[in-house]
Amino acid sequence: MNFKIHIEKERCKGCGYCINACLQAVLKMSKALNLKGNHFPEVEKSDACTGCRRCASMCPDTAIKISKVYSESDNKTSAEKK
Amino acid sequence: MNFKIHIEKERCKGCGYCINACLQAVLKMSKALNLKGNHFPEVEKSDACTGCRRCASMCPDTAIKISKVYSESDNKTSAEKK
Amino acid sequence: MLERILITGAGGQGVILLGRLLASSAVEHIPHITFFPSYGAEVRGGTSVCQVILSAKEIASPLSETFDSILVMNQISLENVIRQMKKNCLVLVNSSLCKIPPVSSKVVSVDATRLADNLGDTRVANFIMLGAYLAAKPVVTPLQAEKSIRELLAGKNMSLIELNIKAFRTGLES
Amino acid sequence: MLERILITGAGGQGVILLGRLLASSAVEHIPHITFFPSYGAEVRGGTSVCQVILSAKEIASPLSETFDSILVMNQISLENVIRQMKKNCLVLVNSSLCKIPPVSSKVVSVDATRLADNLGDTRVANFIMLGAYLAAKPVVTPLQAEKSIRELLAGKNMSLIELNIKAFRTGLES
Amino acid sequence: MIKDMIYDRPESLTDVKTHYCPGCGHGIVHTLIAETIDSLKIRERTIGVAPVGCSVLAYFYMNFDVTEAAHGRTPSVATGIKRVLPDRIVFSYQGDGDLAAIGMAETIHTANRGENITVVFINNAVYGMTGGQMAPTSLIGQKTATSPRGRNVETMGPPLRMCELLNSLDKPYHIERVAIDGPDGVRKARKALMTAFKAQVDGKGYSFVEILSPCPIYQRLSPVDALKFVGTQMAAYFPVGVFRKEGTVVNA
Amino acid sequence: MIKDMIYDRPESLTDVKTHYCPGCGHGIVHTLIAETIDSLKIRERTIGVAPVGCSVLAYFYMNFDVTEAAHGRTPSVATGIKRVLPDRIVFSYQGDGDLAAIGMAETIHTANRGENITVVFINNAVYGMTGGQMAPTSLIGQKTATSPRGRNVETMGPPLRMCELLNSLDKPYHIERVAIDGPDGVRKARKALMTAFKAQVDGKGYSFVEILSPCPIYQRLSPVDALKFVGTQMAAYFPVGVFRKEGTVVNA
Amino acid sequence: MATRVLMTGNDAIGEAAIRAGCDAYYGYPITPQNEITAFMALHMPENNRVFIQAESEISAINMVFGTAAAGKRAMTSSSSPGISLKQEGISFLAGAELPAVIVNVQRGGPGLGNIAPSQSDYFQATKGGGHGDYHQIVLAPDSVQEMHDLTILAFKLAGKYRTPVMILTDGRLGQMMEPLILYKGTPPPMQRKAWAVNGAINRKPNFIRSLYLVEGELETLNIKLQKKYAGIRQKEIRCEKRLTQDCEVLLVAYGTSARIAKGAIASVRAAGIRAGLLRPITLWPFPYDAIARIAKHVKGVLVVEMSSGQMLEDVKLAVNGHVPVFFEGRMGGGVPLESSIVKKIKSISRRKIMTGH
Amino acid sequence: MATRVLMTGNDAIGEAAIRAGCDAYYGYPITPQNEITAFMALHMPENNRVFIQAESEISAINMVFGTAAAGKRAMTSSSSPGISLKQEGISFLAGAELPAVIVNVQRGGPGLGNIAPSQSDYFQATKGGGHGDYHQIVLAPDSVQEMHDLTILAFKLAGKYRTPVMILTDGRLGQMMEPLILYKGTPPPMQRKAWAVNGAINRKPNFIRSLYLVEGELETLNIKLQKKYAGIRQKEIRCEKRLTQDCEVLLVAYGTSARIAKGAIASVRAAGIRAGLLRPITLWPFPYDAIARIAKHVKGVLVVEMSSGQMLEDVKLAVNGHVPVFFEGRMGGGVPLESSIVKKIKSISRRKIMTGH
Ligand SMILES: Cc1ncc(C[n+]2csc(CCOP(=O)(O)OP(=O)(O)O)c2C)c(N)n1
Ligand SMILES: Cc1ncc(C[n+]2csc(CCOP(=O)(O)OP(=O)(O)O)c2C)c(N)n1
Ligand code: SF4
Ligand code: SF4
Ligand code: SF4
Ligand code: SF4
Ligand code: SF4
Ligand code: SF4
Ligand SMILES: [Mg+2]
Ligand SMILES: [Mg+2]
Repeated sequence: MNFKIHIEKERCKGCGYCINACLQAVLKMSKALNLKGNHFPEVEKSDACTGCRRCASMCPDTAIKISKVYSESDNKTSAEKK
Repeated sequence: MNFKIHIEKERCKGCGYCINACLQAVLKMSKALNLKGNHFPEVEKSDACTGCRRCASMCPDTAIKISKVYSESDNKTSAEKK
Repeated sequence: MLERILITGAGGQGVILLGRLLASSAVEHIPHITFFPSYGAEVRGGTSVCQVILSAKEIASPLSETFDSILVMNQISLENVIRQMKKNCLVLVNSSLCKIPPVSSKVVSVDATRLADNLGDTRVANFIMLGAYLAAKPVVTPLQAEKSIRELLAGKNMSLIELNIKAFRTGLES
Repeated sequence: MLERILITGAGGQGVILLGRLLASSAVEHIPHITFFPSYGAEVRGGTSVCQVILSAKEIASPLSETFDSILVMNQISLENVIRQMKKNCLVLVNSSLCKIPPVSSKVVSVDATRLADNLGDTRVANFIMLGAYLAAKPVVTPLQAEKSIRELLAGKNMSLIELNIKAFRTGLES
Repeated sequence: MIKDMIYDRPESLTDVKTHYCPGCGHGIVHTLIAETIDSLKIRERTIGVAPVGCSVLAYFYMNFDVTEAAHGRTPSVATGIKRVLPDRIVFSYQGDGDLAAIGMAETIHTANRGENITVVFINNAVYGMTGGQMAPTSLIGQKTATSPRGRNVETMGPPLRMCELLNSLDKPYHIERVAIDGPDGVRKARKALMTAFKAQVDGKGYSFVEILSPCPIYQRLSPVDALKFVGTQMAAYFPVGVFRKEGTVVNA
Repeated sequence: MIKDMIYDRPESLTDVKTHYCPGCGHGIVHTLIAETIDSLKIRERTIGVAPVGCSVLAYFYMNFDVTEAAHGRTPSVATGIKRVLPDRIVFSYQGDGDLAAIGMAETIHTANRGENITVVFINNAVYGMTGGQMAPTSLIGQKTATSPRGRNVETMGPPLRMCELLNSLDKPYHIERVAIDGPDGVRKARKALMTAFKAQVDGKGYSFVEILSPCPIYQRLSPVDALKFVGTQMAAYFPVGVFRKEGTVVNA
Repeated sequence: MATRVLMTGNDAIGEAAIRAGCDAYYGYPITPQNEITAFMALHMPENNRVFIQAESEISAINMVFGTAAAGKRAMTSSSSPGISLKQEGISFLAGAELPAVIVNVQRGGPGLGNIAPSQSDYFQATKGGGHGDYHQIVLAPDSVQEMHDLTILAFKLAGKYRTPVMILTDGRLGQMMEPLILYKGTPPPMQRKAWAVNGAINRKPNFIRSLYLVEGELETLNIKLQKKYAGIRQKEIRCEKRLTQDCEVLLVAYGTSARIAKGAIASVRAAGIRAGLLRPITLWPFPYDAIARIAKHVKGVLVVEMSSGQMLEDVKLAVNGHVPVFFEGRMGGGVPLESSIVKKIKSISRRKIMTGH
Repeated sequence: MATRVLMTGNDAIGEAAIRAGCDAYYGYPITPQNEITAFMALHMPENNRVFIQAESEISAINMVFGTAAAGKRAMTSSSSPGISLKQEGISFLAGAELPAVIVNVQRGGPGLGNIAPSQSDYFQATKGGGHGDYHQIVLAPDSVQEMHDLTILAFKLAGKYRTPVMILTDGRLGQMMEPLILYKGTPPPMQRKAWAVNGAINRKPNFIRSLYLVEGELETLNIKLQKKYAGIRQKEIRCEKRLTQDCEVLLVAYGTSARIAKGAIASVRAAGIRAGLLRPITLWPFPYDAIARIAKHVKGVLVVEMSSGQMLEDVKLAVNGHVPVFFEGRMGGGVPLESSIVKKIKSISRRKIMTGH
């Protein structure tokens, strides 16, 4: 089991709240700019992510979505969704 | 020593507050009407008046003035005024 | 027909009610009616005035400067309107509380407050005046007036309504 | 004379300051001057635009539809104004952040942001652009411009003022 | 025989007869204010601001400078005077409709700025001037022209307690509620006004005196019964006492 | 491989990009409101009232019915909707200028009537939309366009604490202050909004949630520093907590 | 005769509002319109409608905005100073294209003024006391019957055009009683308004606004509004013409002034002077053309108003210099005297007709 | 050349107010006039004057009332919706005869509208957005220099006539910078105003009011006000005439529109078309006579406005049917284009002159 952080980079305004919120240092700010000229977060340590949602909950621009990823073997169902 | 209640009857609107306020029943409502058609207080028991000013302090229409009256023999001066 | 009526008295004497009543009695039979109360700054005590105009033709202003009838309930009011008492004007005065004015109008004096007192309540003097007025100028029938009294007082207790009717009849016959 | 200048760039690139500075440098010598900033809803990020008009004759509107000079500080702004780049228009582009536009105007490219970076602060690119512009069109003398820079920045610390003057001179000589 | 006046009309009242109804609390409070101003010897530097309400004509009765204000804006007008004439004594005199309905924002912001003015608030639980409509302070169940079935808490909310509301602000220096339901209440009211005006004279800041007051006409009672209404029913809902003393919240 | 979305855009938000500055608290709160509405399954019967302030365009971002209101009059507009559509869920969304300055009277009277609506109050201690002027809630010493030397208590009064002010009224059912200074604050804010909207759904009456919120631009800080400002300086003056719970005053 | 009842003008408005299906009334006391608020306090709850005594006129007009935005019928009433306070709200209603009925029972101004009848808010009502290029429909009754009927009409027009409609009357018409026949129709049931904010069930969310920041958008709204106004001008102008066929002196007056003017006309006609009256019933849209047509064949036009001469400007615009326009007015609560009007009519009738100027 | 400084129009107003001796400024933020409030926040305290950011526009105008009643100079500023909220206050100032300066930096309406420049509050400003028969003097600058100079004038006129004076401008003039020469005069020291409420020392108490309940009193006040207004009409009308001596097409425009009109005139003159401009500087009192005189010898009059045609009515009243009046306007924040004006001028110049109608 694993978590995937989806960053819609064109929504991002580069405030850095997500990075600031993550206790696992999963995210870091990009060097690159998006079309609006903002830096945006990139996933640096994917494995460290605990799926705690702190990053996403702070995003003023709903640029972050999070999914849980199971290998087929994981015996979980999608009913577990929040 | 004695107190005199001056009632300017044309100011009076007949509310009865003064009569109601007097603990000594000095005042009673007139039978007569003033020009505006109101009954007004009349001094009934002048001697009972203690000069407490309760009547006057309640008058919404400043129709009541009170004075202290000394006989010449009373050794008081007017400096005692409130 | 054109009947312009001024009604005046002290606050509390039921002047406005009297005017309204007269106006409503006319609703079914007289084409044009206006009623105008004095209102405003002088609500706090003082005199009370209203005007009723009954007319076959359209009424321009609800406020007239000349009157066909003037009903007066107390002395102060009388003094205020004495100048309006012209020759062709019928004046009804509540003689219990007014001196008879020295005017060229026809003056009818009604001992309204005393008669009302006799009926048990000085406050019904207004309907005594109404009766007396309709006796002198039958602009509406007594039946219409009584119907209006009942309607206007609907909801009040029966004995009060009857007292008022009685007052009205007393006036009518006075 | 009539010189209508459009200045545009990203918010934060000092476009408004650049325009104000140009306008103030002209105050003593050019009879008619207007400066108009873009304002309003779009203050939150996005591009920044202003217009300066210098004229011997009275200026009707502070907003022109045709320009004698256009100064562009970044690529997005360039795309917004590319249609205004007509034949007789002088265009100065900050080539550090813009592609050279394929237009009929005379285009001067200034490597402003890079030059500013070399001076130690990319934010002074605007004054490099000003220098370059005055080199191409000496509507006011360098002395007047420098005086205005000192006045406008009065109160700021000395080294900052000097840095800006240096940037201006760099542009002038570029 | 010597006569000494021991109770006389204060100098700060003109001798114009008021237009108030018999037993109206405005008359009592006018006298109290005038007495306070006389004792503080500030008549020549006092400026009153009269509200829109039954007391709109207060300038006829008060023997010092008075200006009218638009309905509810009295505190703003007072602010506009006090700020440019800081050595004058400025008070606003307001009814419950003026102060607690339309003028709520001005009341709170003026108190919150701590303007060095005095607000005298006549709470008679009804709109007098316009003919007896419900006031923000009308009691629960009270019948008025606009609450003909009695004030209903569900649709109209409960009566607003202004002293309590203002007491949650930092800046007011003095907040007090009194009831002129009889001579004792009147005495306390006089004292409260003295404290309030004195505070202003001493530059201490905002003072507020709420006076529960009879309006026999629209409380629909005889004058003497209106006094009782003020002292019992009103005072039961609006407890009298000092809420703020020398800038500190006190238990009422 | 199976993917489960565990954090997604709520249905009650449109996918329009906002005009807010980087790090603006409005964006965070919009999401929280949308999540609350989604969980309560009331999207189809919710009506929002947007203020005049940076969030004036909220109707572009919210995926349910929204109306504009004149500056400060949001609670009156909400009242006008709720009274004729009592089974709809109506909330007003307001900034500090809108709610606590020009709209003070409407705020207090709506709360006092106990309208069954929810008020979401974004306190960012400044006027965002008009370019960073002093708000009623600007902190002491805070520099703004209209307090260039810092907010001076003597002339401008202290910051207004709205929860405390409203808590002196009888009718409100729920009053709470939260601060979105980090994920924990956001969680509490979500919970507070849920309590407030739930109260309305259950017909309990007026609920009020104040949210201390970053405005990096006019708090003159970087976004992350603005969060700190909210969590430390603002929260120090505006204590977070529940002030009114199920209609009863509680200690914050 | 159909059954008539005797009512004050203010009550007649309240009764009409209820019969027109007014869902909610929001008001704040002010003389001389207090009877409306009291009437609604008594009768709206009886009819399961909403009544709120708001904390101010501003709050009241914004409650109206809310109810109108929700697709329901709303009304507020006030008098001059209170109406001034509603100007921002009225501009917002116009901008957001919401239907609403606003009653102004005018009193003497400016400032606190007095509580006597007046017509000095004509400019405010017809030209827009609020900001921006908007209009409200303005209806001016001259009898208690019309106080009633025009209130019914006000709700109809407000709904039809999604616009605020003002009933502009005065303290005299509000306080006087006359017999009237009550409206017997039933209000059309409220259909689910497609534009209202009442819950986005099975449709995309609606939003109501007057803010249009994108360049050109607000101009587009304004062009749309102006088109609507043009349509109203075409269809909704109402006026009463009395004896205008043959008149040599044309009076123009509305409301209470028109009543007095009618008296004056009757009296001069008796003396053989051919005076006529055009009484605008809609003050906006104003009957410019009707006046212009009659003005062609008269010696002069006399405007009678309880103001310093406000409608006068509109009459001059209508007459456009063809004949002289005269004025008889009273201010500050004064009501023109029939005798003064008669005098003016007589003097105008003595003029020689001139063509051109 | 006297020393010129470069300033925005908004700042130029603030600077002028301070130089005119403004004792107190009360404002509430609103775009596009925020620079004034910010300027005053910074500079009033420096000069020991009063600055308060009020809790609302209503509070601000009533603070102005207080300061004016105290005999001191007061100013407030706002933009369209905020000015609507001040209408009751302005009517009170007029009724109580108090001097005050009110700045309206207009934006697009109605409702919340937008923040682009507009002239759609002309009616509100000139006809009385508030209730009652009153007027305020309305000054309309068309340059940053005039924003400054007319503010100085506003304080003078307000004091002279004890009347509110409005500066009616727009977002464009407020935001733009131009060089200007600052006013160098010193404000006349405030004499102890005999009518002010500032403490009854050695005199009878003063009171300030606009309530006149006794019958006839309010009418008397109104007659007094109308006399004052007549005096102002006689003495204070100001306008700029440009190339009107020989013009065949007369443009009438004020403020920002006048600037564009000037450009258009220059351009058509170059093409040999004789256009001229009359620019009202006082919108109330309005230069009816000046326009009427010029209109006599032109082919047509063209009114240019940033509204649906508000001043247009005053121009028509002035022209009184002598020649046709045309209109070129933009609404909702749009600004007329020089090219459209030029087109209209050309088409008017091709008309044949007709006498009479
Ligand atoms: C803007 C405005 N709204 C309403 C009114 C009408 N009005 C006059 S006094 C008043 C309220 C009076 O009540 P209150 O303030 O309690 O004073 P009271 O008469 O009871 O002393 C109202 C609503 C007004 N004059 N102006
Ligand atoms: C009547 C009126 N007055 C003033 C304004 C200008 N205005 C727009 S938003 C605003 C205040 C914004 O501050 P706030 O309510 O705190 O919201 P924020 O932008 O901070 O979210 C003001 C004063 C207006 N639009 N209308
Ligand atoms: S879900 Fe939690 S752990 Fe994962 S990136 Fe976001 S904040 Fe970090
Ligand atoms: S919180 Fe959102 S907007 Fe801010 S940096 Fe992260 S993804 Fe971007
Ligand atoms: S002074 Fe006291 S005792 Fe004397 S009459 Fe008055 S109340 Fe009674
Ligand atoms: S208190 Fe005054 S007004 Fe009342 S009855 Fe006594 S004297 Fe008369
Ligand atoms: S109505 Fe009430 S408040 Fe007004 S004067 Fe009469 S008693 Fe006093
Ligand atoms: S100014 Fe402040 S409140 Fe407004 S959008 Fe920007 S950050 Fe948000
Ligand atoms: Mg009261
Ligand atoms: Mg804010």
